[in-house]
Amino acid sequence: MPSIDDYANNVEIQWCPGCPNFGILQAFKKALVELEKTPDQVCLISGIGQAAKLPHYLKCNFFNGLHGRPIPVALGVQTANPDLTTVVVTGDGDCYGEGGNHFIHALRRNPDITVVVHNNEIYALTKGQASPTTPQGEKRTLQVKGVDIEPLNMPAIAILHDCAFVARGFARNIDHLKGLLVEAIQHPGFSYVDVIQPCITWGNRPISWYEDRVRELGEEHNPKDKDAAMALALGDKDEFPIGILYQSEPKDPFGHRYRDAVTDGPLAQMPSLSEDQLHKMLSEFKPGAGRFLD
Amino acid sequence: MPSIDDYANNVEIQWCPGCPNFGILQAFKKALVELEKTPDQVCLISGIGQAAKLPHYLKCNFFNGLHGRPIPVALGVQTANPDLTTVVVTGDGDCYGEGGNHFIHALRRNPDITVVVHNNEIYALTKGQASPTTPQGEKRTLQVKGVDIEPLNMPAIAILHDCAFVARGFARNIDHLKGLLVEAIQHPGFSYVDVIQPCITWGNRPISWYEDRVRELGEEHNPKDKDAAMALALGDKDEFPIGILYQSEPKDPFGHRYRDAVTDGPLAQMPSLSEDQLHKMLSEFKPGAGRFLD
Amino acid sequence: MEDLNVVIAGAAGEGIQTVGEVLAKTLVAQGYAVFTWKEYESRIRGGLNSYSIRIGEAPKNAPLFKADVLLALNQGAVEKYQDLLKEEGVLMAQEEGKEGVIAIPFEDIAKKEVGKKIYANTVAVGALVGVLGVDLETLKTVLKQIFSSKGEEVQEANYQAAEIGFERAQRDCQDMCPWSLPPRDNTYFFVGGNDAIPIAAAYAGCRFISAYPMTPSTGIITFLSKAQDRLGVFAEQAEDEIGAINMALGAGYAGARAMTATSGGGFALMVEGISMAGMTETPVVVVLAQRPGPATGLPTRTAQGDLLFAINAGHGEFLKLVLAPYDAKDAFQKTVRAFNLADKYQIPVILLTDQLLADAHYSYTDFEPATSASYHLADPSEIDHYKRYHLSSNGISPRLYPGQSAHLVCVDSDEHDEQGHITEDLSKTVPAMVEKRLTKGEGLKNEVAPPEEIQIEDAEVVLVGWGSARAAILESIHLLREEDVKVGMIHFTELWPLPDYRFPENASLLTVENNATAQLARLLRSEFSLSFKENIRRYDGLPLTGEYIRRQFHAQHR
Amino acid sequence: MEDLNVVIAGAAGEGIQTVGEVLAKTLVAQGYAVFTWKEYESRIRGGLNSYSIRIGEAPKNAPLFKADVLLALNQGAVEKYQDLLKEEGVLMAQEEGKEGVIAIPFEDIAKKEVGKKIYANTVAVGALVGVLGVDLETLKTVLKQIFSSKGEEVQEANYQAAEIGFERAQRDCQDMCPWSLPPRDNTYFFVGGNDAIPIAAAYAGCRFISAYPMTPSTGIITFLSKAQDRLGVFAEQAEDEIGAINMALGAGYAGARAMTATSGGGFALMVEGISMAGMTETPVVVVLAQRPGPATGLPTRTAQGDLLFAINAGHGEFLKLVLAPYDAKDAFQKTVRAFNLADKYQIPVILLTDQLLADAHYSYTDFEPATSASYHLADPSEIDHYKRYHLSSNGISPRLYPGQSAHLVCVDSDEHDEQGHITEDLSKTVPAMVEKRLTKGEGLKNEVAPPEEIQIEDAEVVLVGWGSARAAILESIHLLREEDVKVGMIHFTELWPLPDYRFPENASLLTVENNATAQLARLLRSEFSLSFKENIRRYDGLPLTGEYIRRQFHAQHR
Ligand SMILES: Cc1ncc(C[n+]2csc(CCOP(=O)(O)OP(=O)(O)O)c2C)c(N)n1
Ligand SMILES: Cc1ncc(C[n+]2csc(CCOP(=O)(O)OP(=O)(O)O)c2C)c(N)n1
Ligand code: SF4
Ligand code: SF4
Ligand SMILES: [Mg+2]
Ligand SMILES: [Mg+2]
Repeated sequence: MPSIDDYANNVEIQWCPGCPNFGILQAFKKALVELEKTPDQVCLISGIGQAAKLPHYLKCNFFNGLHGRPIPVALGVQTANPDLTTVVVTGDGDCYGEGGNHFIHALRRNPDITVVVHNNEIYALTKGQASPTTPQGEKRTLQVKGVDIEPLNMPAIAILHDCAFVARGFARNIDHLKGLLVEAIQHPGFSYVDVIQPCITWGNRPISWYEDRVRELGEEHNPKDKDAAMALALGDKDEFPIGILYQSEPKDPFGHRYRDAVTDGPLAQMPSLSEDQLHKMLSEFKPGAGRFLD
Repeated sequence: MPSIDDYANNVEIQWCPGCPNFGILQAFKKALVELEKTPDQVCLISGIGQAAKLPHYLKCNFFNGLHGRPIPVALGVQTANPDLTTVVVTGDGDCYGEGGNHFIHALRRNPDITVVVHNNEIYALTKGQASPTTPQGEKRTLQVKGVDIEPLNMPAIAILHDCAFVARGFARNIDHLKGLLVEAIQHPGFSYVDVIQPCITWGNRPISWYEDRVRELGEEHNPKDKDAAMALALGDKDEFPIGILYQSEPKDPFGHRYRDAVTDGPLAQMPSLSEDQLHKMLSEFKPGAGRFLD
Repeated sequence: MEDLNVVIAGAAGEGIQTVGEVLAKTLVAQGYAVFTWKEYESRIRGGLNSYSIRIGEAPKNAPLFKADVLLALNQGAVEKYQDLLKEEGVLMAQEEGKEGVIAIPFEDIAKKEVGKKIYANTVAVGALVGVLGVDLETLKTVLKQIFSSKGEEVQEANYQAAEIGFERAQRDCQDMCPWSLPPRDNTYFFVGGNDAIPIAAAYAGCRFISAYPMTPSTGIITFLSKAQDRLGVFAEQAEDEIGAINMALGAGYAGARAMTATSGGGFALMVEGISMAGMTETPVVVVLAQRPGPATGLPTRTAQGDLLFAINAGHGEFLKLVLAPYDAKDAFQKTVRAFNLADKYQIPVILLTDQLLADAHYSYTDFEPATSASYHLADPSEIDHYKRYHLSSNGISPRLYPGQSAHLVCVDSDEHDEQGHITEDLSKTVPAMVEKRLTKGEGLKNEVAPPEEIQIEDAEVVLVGWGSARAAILESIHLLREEDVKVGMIHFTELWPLPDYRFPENASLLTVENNATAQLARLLRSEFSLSFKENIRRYDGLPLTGEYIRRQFHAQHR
Repeated sequence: MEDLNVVIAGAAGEGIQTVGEVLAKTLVAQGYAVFTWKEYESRIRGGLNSYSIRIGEAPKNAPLFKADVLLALNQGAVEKYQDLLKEEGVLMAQEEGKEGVIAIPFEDIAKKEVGKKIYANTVAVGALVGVLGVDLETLKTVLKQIFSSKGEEVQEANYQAAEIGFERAQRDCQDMCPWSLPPRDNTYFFVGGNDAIPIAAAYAGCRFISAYPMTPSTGIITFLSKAQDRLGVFAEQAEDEIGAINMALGAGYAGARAMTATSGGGFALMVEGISMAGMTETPVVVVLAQRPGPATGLPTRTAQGDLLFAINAGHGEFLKLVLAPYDAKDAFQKTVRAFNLADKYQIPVILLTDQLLADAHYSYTDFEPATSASYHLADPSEIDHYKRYHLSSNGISPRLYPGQSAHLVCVDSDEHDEQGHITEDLSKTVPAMVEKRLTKGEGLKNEVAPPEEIQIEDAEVVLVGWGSARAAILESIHLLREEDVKVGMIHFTELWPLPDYRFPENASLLTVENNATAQLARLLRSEFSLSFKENIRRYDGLPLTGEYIRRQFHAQHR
């Protein structure tokens, strides 16, 4: 049975002291312990940004890839080795800006992965530019008169497309967030957790401002109720209901046909085409046999 | 006063005979005539695909750019010359596949352009692969067992983000489509028209199948009613209500601050920085003067 | 016999492709070596396209332009292509035309005599078979294979259509058609470039392909997705090329041999991913099927215009391998080699093909793989403390995949330490990692094949080429030698890193390339101390041929 | 006087940057030529970074590592950086340390004696000014400029903090600090690389920038967006780099001079757009601020690793211009030149900078632009029948913008005819258009500046360099000449197309580059018949210095 310590590594954490990212890291560790996953069963995929550094601080397999591109990498990983618990750790810039196209198309595919977005409404690692979730009017280093365009509402887009699991967490409510991560990882298909993670260095508002506005969803909300979920996602921009917003009806995960027809194990373990198979196939490229595929 | 003939050029049209794209072309010409635009006032921007060839068949300014990238090009054009009527002509692959990220971020900016998507639910020019709007289960040249993932609902995403103008047309209802184009082009801010355009070469269904399912929206639908608009966008996949789905409350168009502060004409006509201005600025890089920007 | 060339021309959608394919298969079934290639416009219906079939006793596998027989499916095709006809060549058309035209109204015949317009194609093939003096029975065998699943009735109608076409042709041929192609005892393999690559990939153990459609590369993923259950390769159409390469890298990291395929513009979008493959040391095979650029260019035409772009693709400095196969069989071998070397050196491998190679079909006496898959994953049980980027002397670190064992596989696109963690240690780790990645190149350089040498011993001029141009250059050497011009050939199919090689010192050199700037010459100048005479280039979107090279050679080097 | 070098080191967020900037400005105000550069980790707080200030009577504008004074803001900084101290150098720290350390508890003093911790930085600058023997009054003038908008109280507190620091330093210095920097009568311009480029762009008539943040390029769009109303450049943060370049191309097509700026990975994403600029003949300026790759690499470090990638960027064959300025002033000139030549030849121009140049600040006696904007749009009234791609003899067609007149401007990323419509005419139009686009290169090649030659007359060895390495190479020549080694320099800042140029024949050549594979050497070998001795390379993420080159020279060439 793994313990929190099994997930510790002695890599120096490069986040600012006091950053809510620490809370997310902690929630991750707790969730993996609760799920009884060992580090080798877990694979974290990230892009580039402060958020995307998280995999370095938690002992497990990881692929820290390009800015904006963790989701397609995760799709490849999950397809190649479905036995892994594949989790994407990403930022609002990484996932909704540079990587926006991959996200909306991942929604269509319903791969069995979990995407956790550290949503700090800013590009933190590059020193404070606006991100796709920065509220209108807020000042950023490149938007000195305030952001003039509207934010993107990815949770609403996800609910609209019947994303298997949509939740919102708060980086400072560690146990609550841990609960969400446990459920998200357990949930089959595409699970998506947008985590409010104030940036205390570049952001304009103290953590307390967020704390005052965060509200845990209770029994009154039924995640199967799409309209209610959508209402929460579209609600007042200065209120942060946290919890599971939406859960779709069960649906086929990405690649299920291949899994049924070919293999449901790691692709690396499949035998390759035999000489026999090859020759049989090639002989069909001879007149008299007919093309094997037509 | 321009006439249809002013928009004719003698370029050979490369679409299949009978393709509904011809209807869209016709509707475009009629709309521009009705709007009393002369060819030099109009600039069409497209990507690559069958749809994206349209600008070649209509006498006007055009930029036929890269697959998936017409929207950012149009943003640049409209910013540099706000006097032009800038219209993007694109396909479902161009706009929702390769170019998906640009579309969702254009929604945030509300530029004063019109985007017309020839939605044939297929990649036609590359010979029949699935597009992001191909319904689940339909067979395509690369999806021989039927498309296994869910379509993207971009009109719903647009409504969700309070897109200024969202409409759906049908390529064979030319006059109705013309009306939509007229309204879309006149409407300030980001106007978006998704046009049902069956592909008679690669598609699986005859035009009549679509004709039977198209229904013109009447007075009963109020485009200011966001919920109703969303319901239409989310409605039965085999029904095609056409007309204006949604119109948002008026809002600031992209670049309005710059227009107010600097110029509202074509950027090419601005005088460049004088030697004087330059020297003044450079002198601020001398000690004793203080940096001019800090 | 001298090789014959049959050109079928017409609009897209008129059936050129079908007619051509059925005829080609019939000829192969008759025992001949057939090479087909096509040139077509970027549209779905209309325009003017052609499908050329070269017929010989032994495989030449090189395109010809001049036609012995031209079948023009419409009047526009007559006008555009009739200049291709040799003096003694035969024009076949639907409508009565000039003197010496064999006029067979395929559509009319199909409608009136067979019952449906769709049989017009078979009437046409029948007529071609008649004109060429091929056995009608052979055509019927091929038709049977193709239509057996469509039921008795369709099959019979096709037989009938073929017969009518055959007879009409024989009747009208009189003494215009001197050809006779009696059955021969050969059974050639008849394989397309875009068939060879996916089959080879599956044979090499490829388990994952993600790609975004782009001519002329689309055939590769199409083949694999149709054959998914049989070949077991997971095939996914990506939302864009960036997604495609990143999915492939994810799969590669997770232990599956993975690939993607694209053309110029799509490849351009992938170069950041290729750089990441270099940094993370993740194997991946990228097929770059070239077409003329820049930008969208000529989507359905051929070119060798991306050589230097491919070699220099990606920011930063890292090892990659660039292979440019010359035909379908070579593409098979190089594809297997690509996967093996990608795996061994943990690098991106670029397979440079082009529209010619992608769309052409080649004949071969045999089609034996020269190599099979060799795997280079490490054995986790032999490792105590696993470090993904262990600094070994040859630069290659043991590669495991996540979930393979209890060892954790940590991979980073930032500069990293041996464990795969971000490093800022500029004094030691950073230069060591840079050197590690480049050191692998020393091993790779020794594995790269030297160029092929043909008749260079006595050559006064050596034509230096690469990739798909080989057969045309070979043919030009044959033609020039017949004119007593002493030419030889040096041909590269492994282009980066370049092998150690000594060019002949007494011959003058020029490159022959399907591009405008003679990129191979530029490349070779940077690696060897060479100078080139005026190079032969072709940049109109059409493939090089022996005859084109011969003519250019004389025009430039008299 | 000999140049002095002051290094301020500590964690990100500790105020190194502020202390360094205030000190640098004070020194410039005092009349000295100052060069600053920084090296820092890719994180927002913590880690160990440094800011170096080179002080001299005349501008050298080259980085030094060895420090006369090291101000270490924490104990880690002492450990990491103390090796940089010269033997007679002075270490300043917060805590009492070893013998010979000037210990000034800045934070304590700020808190206790000034009232707030935030004044610690000013205490530190005061101390540095004291150690260096600079006038306290000069510092006060600078502080006044900086804090005048913050109100009397803050200003006074800063004066007080500066005084305390100054006095403490003077008291503790005793005879450890031999320096005295009395006021001089110079008023140098003090400009950063990432300041010069945006100002030059605005001066050159740039009206549009779209970019996606990426270190070390972000400063350019940040500058322009802050100065939007004053400089009138429309600045937009794009959703990604593909959007950025396509927006810029749209603006360029519509007549606005337009640019974008990025670094390696972002540039990789832009290469398809660069190819489109080539095909559509749309002018655009792309700043590629290099950092070490591949992939994410070392985001905040410096390198010259993308030269060949930049030159070969984009699929297909088309003309581009690659300029690599060597310092802020040269960046100013080259930026103006980039816009003018992009406009004249209707091509993409790549401005290759790097983190050193982007982040460094340089001193200049004068800062006069050598060129101003020259515009090349055609006059619509002089044209009857407008053809965007008119086939002219020099390859340049008249460029209008849409809406400028009744002439329609039709532009296509497919291969096109003179009107801008898609063409499939392979026999004439296609080769003519390919040639047209390449022909422009002949004119451009004649405009490209030859490399700069320094002391090559008697040189036995010539160091060949490019871009930002110039000052370091110059300094190394000085150092080597002092040792009687006869070295000279040939320096390229215009790298593609390469100008006609004759290298000296009797000297041996080697390149000096901030990369691992000596890319300039490879480039020059492909264009000139040259061979190189073992090149000097640096690839640890730090900039070249004169001393580094000198040492490497001796190690490699004894
Ligand atoms: C292709 C590319 N473009 C830009 C960058 C620079 N970059 C690094 S992190 C980042 C923004 C990160 O924002 P976000 O994902 O929100 O992460 P945060 O730092 O806020 O946690 C950017 C733009 C990059 N590394 N690669
Ligand atoms: C970067 C890039 N990738 C792929 C292509 C190939 N391509 C051309 S058109 C097209 C699909 C077009 O689909 P759509 O936009 O729906 O247009 P349609 O042909 O259906 O009208 C593709 C994938 C390309 N030209 N460029
Ligand atoms: S910059 Fe912001 S997001 Fe990044 S570590 Fe610091 S507080 Fe956290
Ligand atoms: S392929 Fe389809 S979309 Fe394209 S022109 Fe033909 S019918 Fe129209
Ligand atoms: Mg963020
Ligand atoms: Mg389509």
